[in-house]
Amino acid sequence: EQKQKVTVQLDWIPNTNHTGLYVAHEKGYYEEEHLDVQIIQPVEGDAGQIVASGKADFAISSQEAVTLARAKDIPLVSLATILQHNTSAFASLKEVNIKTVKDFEGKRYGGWGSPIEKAVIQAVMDDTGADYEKVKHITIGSTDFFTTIGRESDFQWIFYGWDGIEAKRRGKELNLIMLKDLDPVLDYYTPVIITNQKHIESEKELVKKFMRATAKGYAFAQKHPDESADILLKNAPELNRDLVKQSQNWISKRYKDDAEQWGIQKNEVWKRYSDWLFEHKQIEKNIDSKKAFTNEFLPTQ
Amino acid sequence: MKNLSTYMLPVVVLLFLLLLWKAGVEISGIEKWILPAPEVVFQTLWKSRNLIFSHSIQTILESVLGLGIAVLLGVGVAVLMEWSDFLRKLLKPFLIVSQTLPFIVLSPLLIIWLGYGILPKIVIVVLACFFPICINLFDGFRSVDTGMTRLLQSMGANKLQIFRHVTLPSSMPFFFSGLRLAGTYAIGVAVVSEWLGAEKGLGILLIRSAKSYQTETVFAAIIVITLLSLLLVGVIELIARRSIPWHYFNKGEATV
Amino acid sequence: MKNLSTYMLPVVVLLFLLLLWKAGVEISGIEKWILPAPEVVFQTLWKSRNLIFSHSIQTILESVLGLGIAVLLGVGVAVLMEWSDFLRKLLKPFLIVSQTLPFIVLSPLLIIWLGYGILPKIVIVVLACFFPICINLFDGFRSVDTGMTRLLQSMGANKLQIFRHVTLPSSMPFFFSGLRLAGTYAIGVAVVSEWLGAEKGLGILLIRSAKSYQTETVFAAIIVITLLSLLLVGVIELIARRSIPWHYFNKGEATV
Amino acid sequence: MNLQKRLRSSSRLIIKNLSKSYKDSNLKVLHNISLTVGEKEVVGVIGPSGCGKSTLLDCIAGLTVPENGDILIDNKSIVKKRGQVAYMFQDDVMFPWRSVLDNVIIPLELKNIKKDTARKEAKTLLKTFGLEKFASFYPFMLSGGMRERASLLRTYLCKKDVMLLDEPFSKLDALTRSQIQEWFLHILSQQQKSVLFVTHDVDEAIYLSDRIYVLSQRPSKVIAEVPITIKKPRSIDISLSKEFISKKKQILDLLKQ
Amino acid sequence: MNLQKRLRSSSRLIIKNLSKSYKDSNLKVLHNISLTVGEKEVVGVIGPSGCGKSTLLDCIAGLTVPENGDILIDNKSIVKKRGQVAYMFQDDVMFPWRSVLDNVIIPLELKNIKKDTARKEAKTLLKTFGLEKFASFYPFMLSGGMRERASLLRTYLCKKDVMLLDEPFSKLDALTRSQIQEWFLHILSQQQKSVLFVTHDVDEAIYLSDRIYVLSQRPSKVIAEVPITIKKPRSIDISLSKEFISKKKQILDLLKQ
Ligand SMILES: Nc1ncnc2c1ncn2[C@@H]1O[C@H](COP(=O)(O)OP(=O)(O)OP(=O)(O)O)[C@@H](O)[C@H]1O
Ligand SMILES: Nc1ncnc2c1ncn2[C@@H]1O[C@H](COP(=O)(O)OP(=O)(O)OP(=O)(O)O)[C@@H](O)[C@H]1O
Ligand SMILES: [Mg+2]
Ligand SMILES: [Mg+2]
Repeated sequence: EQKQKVTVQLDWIPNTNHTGLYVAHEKGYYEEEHLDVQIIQPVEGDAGQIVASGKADFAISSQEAVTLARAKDIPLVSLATILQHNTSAFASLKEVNIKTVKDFEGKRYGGWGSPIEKAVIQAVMDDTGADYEKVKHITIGSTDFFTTIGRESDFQWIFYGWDGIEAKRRGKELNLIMLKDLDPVLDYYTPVIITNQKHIESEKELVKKFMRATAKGYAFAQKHPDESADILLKNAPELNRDLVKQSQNWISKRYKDDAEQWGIQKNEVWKRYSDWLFEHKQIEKNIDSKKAFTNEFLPTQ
Repeated sequence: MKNLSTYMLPVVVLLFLLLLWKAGVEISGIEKWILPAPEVVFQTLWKSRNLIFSHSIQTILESVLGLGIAVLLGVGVAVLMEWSDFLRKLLKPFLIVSQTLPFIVLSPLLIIWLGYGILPKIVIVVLACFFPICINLFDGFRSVDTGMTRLLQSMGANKLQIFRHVTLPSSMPFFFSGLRLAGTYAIGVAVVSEWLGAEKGLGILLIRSAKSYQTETVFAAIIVITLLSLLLVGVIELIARRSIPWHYFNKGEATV
Repeated sequence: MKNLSTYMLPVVVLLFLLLLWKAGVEISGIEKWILPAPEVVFQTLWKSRNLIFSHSIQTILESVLGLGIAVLLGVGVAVLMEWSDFLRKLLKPFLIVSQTLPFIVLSPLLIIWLGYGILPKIVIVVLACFFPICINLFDGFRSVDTGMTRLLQSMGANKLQIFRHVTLPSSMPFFFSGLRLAGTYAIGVAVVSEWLGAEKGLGILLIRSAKSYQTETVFAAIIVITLLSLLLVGVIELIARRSIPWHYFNKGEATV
Repeated sequence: MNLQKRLRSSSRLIIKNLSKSYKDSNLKVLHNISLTVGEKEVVGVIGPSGCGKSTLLDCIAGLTVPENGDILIDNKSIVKKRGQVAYMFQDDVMFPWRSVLDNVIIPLELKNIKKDTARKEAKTLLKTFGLEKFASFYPFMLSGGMRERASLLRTYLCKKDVMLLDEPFSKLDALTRSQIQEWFLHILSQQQKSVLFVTHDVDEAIYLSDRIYVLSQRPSKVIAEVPITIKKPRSIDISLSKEFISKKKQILDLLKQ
Repeated sequence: MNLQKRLRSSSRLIIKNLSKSYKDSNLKVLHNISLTVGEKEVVGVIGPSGCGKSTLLDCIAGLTVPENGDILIDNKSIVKKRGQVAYMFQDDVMFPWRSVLDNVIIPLELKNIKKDTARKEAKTLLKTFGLEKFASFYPFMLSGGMRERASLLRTYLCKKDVMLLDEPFSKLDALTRSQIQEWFLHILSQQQKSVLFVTHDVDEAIYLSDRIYVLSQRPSKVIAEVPITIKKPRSIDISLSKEFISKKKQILDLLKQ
């Protein structure tokens, strides 16, 4: 039988979060499932509408995005979390010595200016009785971490797996406060693989095949960081080889991490976060967390 | 009468546009989170008018300031290029380079040099707007009727006088078509420039609502952007007609 | 001779630019991942020439195709607007709207309608490039010398003949200044348009190297973009001089 | 009188109580102008500067619209109709992007005649007009008189039975002028043309015309219609003849009114 | 002869073996032209169309550069120097964005005279030129003759001792023309002006000039210098006088060569 065309839209430039996809592509796992997968890179964020509308079959997104989308009745469903735990962190240069959330006071925070990020910082500071009002917000938009850290801003919210590693590479010493350690609610899933409601209802076979191959890809990436890094680089030769290699080494361990299976998602995580967003007025109506994700399509081993 | 229709019709057209939009939404049955119906958008527009207004102020400020400076810069550069052939050859490549630099990618540099304030936005607006003005005006200088020039030369007028009395006035039509272009771009560019990093502005509103899937707000913002641009261009049109009436004469009754 | 210098000097200028850049880097001691030294950039340019080349092809394709269509569309619309006053008033707002829509935010719509292929990129290039051509050409139509029109009218020429023999040729200078603008934008716009979602193209190269902190590649790409744009504009310049020599006459020796 | 009757009967161009005023300068220019031009007839128009001669020709050529009055060619009204007559403007219009030759052949091109054929035809005439050396020149390289000759030639190439000429020889020296005029009269003797021409040179008017209309100051009326009965062909020396001098005096006096 | 000597000695404008050819049409136009204009002298230039009269004036006005030869005013060379003379072009140049009045006062503005003062001065002259009604008109609303008068007036307002006029009266009817010429001669009788003017109207040349230079075909040389000794002021009727007619005949014959 002839192969089925499938498009996957990334959430950013190709990076080590996506390695599994490229491995599955390169190693022919998709082929085995008779899938002809095309991986697309946008720049301006993940446009969930494109997946929801079915123009793209799958996409890389985040629990945050899916929750916001569903709150707006956009039928997105998360099929798997690529990383078990939130690898993002508040990072600052060592010399500024921000060790705890309390130290945020009187410092400048450089963010991308989304309301949620403010809510999060406020929340974590309130928890520790710190005064959020003492933090100065700066929106750094599309500019990157290193341009601004220590210049216009003292601490920023980064993905350790990329920016953190780059800092290491440059021998910049960072203080890191991992979000997952601050509050269980902040240990949400990011990034996740999503599709739209219709697919999981009417295209079960396709989704199953795709996830089977993808899971295989991530399994491989988990075992062979170096080789899979090469595969990623082969598909995105523009990337910084050194950075990718190191990033992959760090991240491979974290795909599955402490879970019994890669990609598996817990309802509590989804519920906790959406409730939190609702309480903090980040979404107008709360969502039914059970509908927002499914483990149904993860391969049964 | 003529003027009335001239300034009314666009409105009619816009209404027609909305109808088209509404029809499109109804017929295609497209999901509201991709293309919301106009009435929804206008409700949003009304509901969040204060929010949108406060953002608009910022963007308007950026674009108007930028456009103002762009006019000065554009005219200035054009004059320099007209003044000396050497300067012309020297500047031309710079001009083109200035238009081809993808500033979003260069944001780090811009930020480091200009910080996060309104400055980098204005710089970007200026960069985008001065170019059409400059190029058009310069081409205007180049197509001046030699008769008038020779006349003033025969009277022993100096370069400056010739420029003031012949070159400048006769290239005004070119200048204004450049300005019209610039005016059309100003707002849009200001919006994009805010993506470099800002707290206020329609660009921020756009991105934020897009990211949180508030499509109706996105479209509300776009409508505002469009209206502002139309307004700006309208004003420029008026200025043009005031400042070079002779260009709009129906010469003789040739075209009867 | 004159021509030689005309086409040599830009090169000289660019070299001078590079020197400036080098000096800047040396003096300011700016970090290399913000502004790398030129030689580093050129090494990268050479090292990854194949990669850059393959990306360039895509972008060139997009921009040249886009520009081509833009010319047709621009001229077409301008002619329509000249043809009937009603159409003019009808179309003008559309034109301006077309320029103010921030397509990056509308990417979902564009992609849903036009897919991920080359199509949406070309559409964006066309949108950006047809406008200056159209506006300038139209303004050109408006500044036609009435003498020639009256002459042909007196000979009983029909609208089409007058258009062909008077309006069109005498508005060529306007057309070419519009085309020059469009040519300057084409490449840059194509680059940005690729950010909507693509696999190939200088835009992709730019963003990937930027986000993975390979500033030297970023600048290598920018240099390529700039050179391509300069090339494109140069070609347009040549075409202009070929097609309207009379516009470049030094009329009489007036300007001696 | 009976002469005029005869002319009237066979008139090709008839203008009846033509009136015209310009809106944007609210200026009454023409007031009840009536005149006729017969077949094979050359009619001169003389009048003070700014009285409305060019306006009159514009009306006939359909370039501006008279308030009232009628214009007939072969008894068909041609008000607002264009392309019925060949019209040489007062200030010659040249296409800067066309060589002299290509400027001259415009009327032929408009008739969709092939460029080469048109060029061939025009070339021979350029010689008569002393422009053959300048065929490939661009207009800005021409002298005033050359441009004038070129546009006269162009007007001739419109090949219309009715020709309107606005000061067609004003920039030509005596010699060139008489050469062109000779050619012109030769043409007229061969072809069924009717010519209405404006001039300020009374001698010229008398020398060329069968009749001369003298117009008054603005708003201009026809103050006199002067038939010139000197038999043709006329030599240039007639300017010393009794009849000539008397006519000249008559016209000059009319102008002085 | 001694008359000419007298003039030479007090010559204000002297042109010595002037030669000129245009590159882009590689055309030799002027060949060793030498002529002089004395103080309070009016000198006419007559020559076949296209021989180089306008070019000659362009050279004097510094608008084009002669290959060789020299141009002196009060014995100072003015080659390439501009603004030494008042120059009225053959085809009148008008600024479309200026009213007639403002077109006329350009030379005054260039002298940084206040607009109002300039306007006041010009207004009175507009009357003499029959343009007062049209002061506020834009050029495209003017008739050919009106434009010509306007540019003559503008040239006068340059207030230079040396005036170059290229067919200054060609578009004027006999009456208007004689009015303007009267004013012109009046001016000359009062002011120390030297005038070099081009015309194709031999009568006019004889009527106005103290001397007339006749130029040959291109490349043009001076083929004759004809002194007009008819005493001034001259009435228009002199055109019937013996001397006038003989001079006219002489010049026409010269042109025929
Ligand atoms: N700018 C120019 N470039 C090339 N050739 C020119 C230019 N101007 C004039 N000529 C040529 O020089 C010759 C003289 O031109 P000019 O205008 O001086 O003649 P003229 O004596 O004024 O004739 P007319 O009495 O018809 O005005 C003409 O043959 C013309 O073709
Ligand atoms: N387009 C116009 N708009 C307004 N007024 C005009 C226009 N054209 C001509 N006029 C006026 O109409 C009158 C007649 O102009 P016209 O050109 O017919 O005169 P004319 O008889 O040709 O004079 P001349 O012999 O000087 O050419 C003039 O007073 C002029 O001011
Ligand atoms: Mg006239
Ligand atoms: Mg001349």
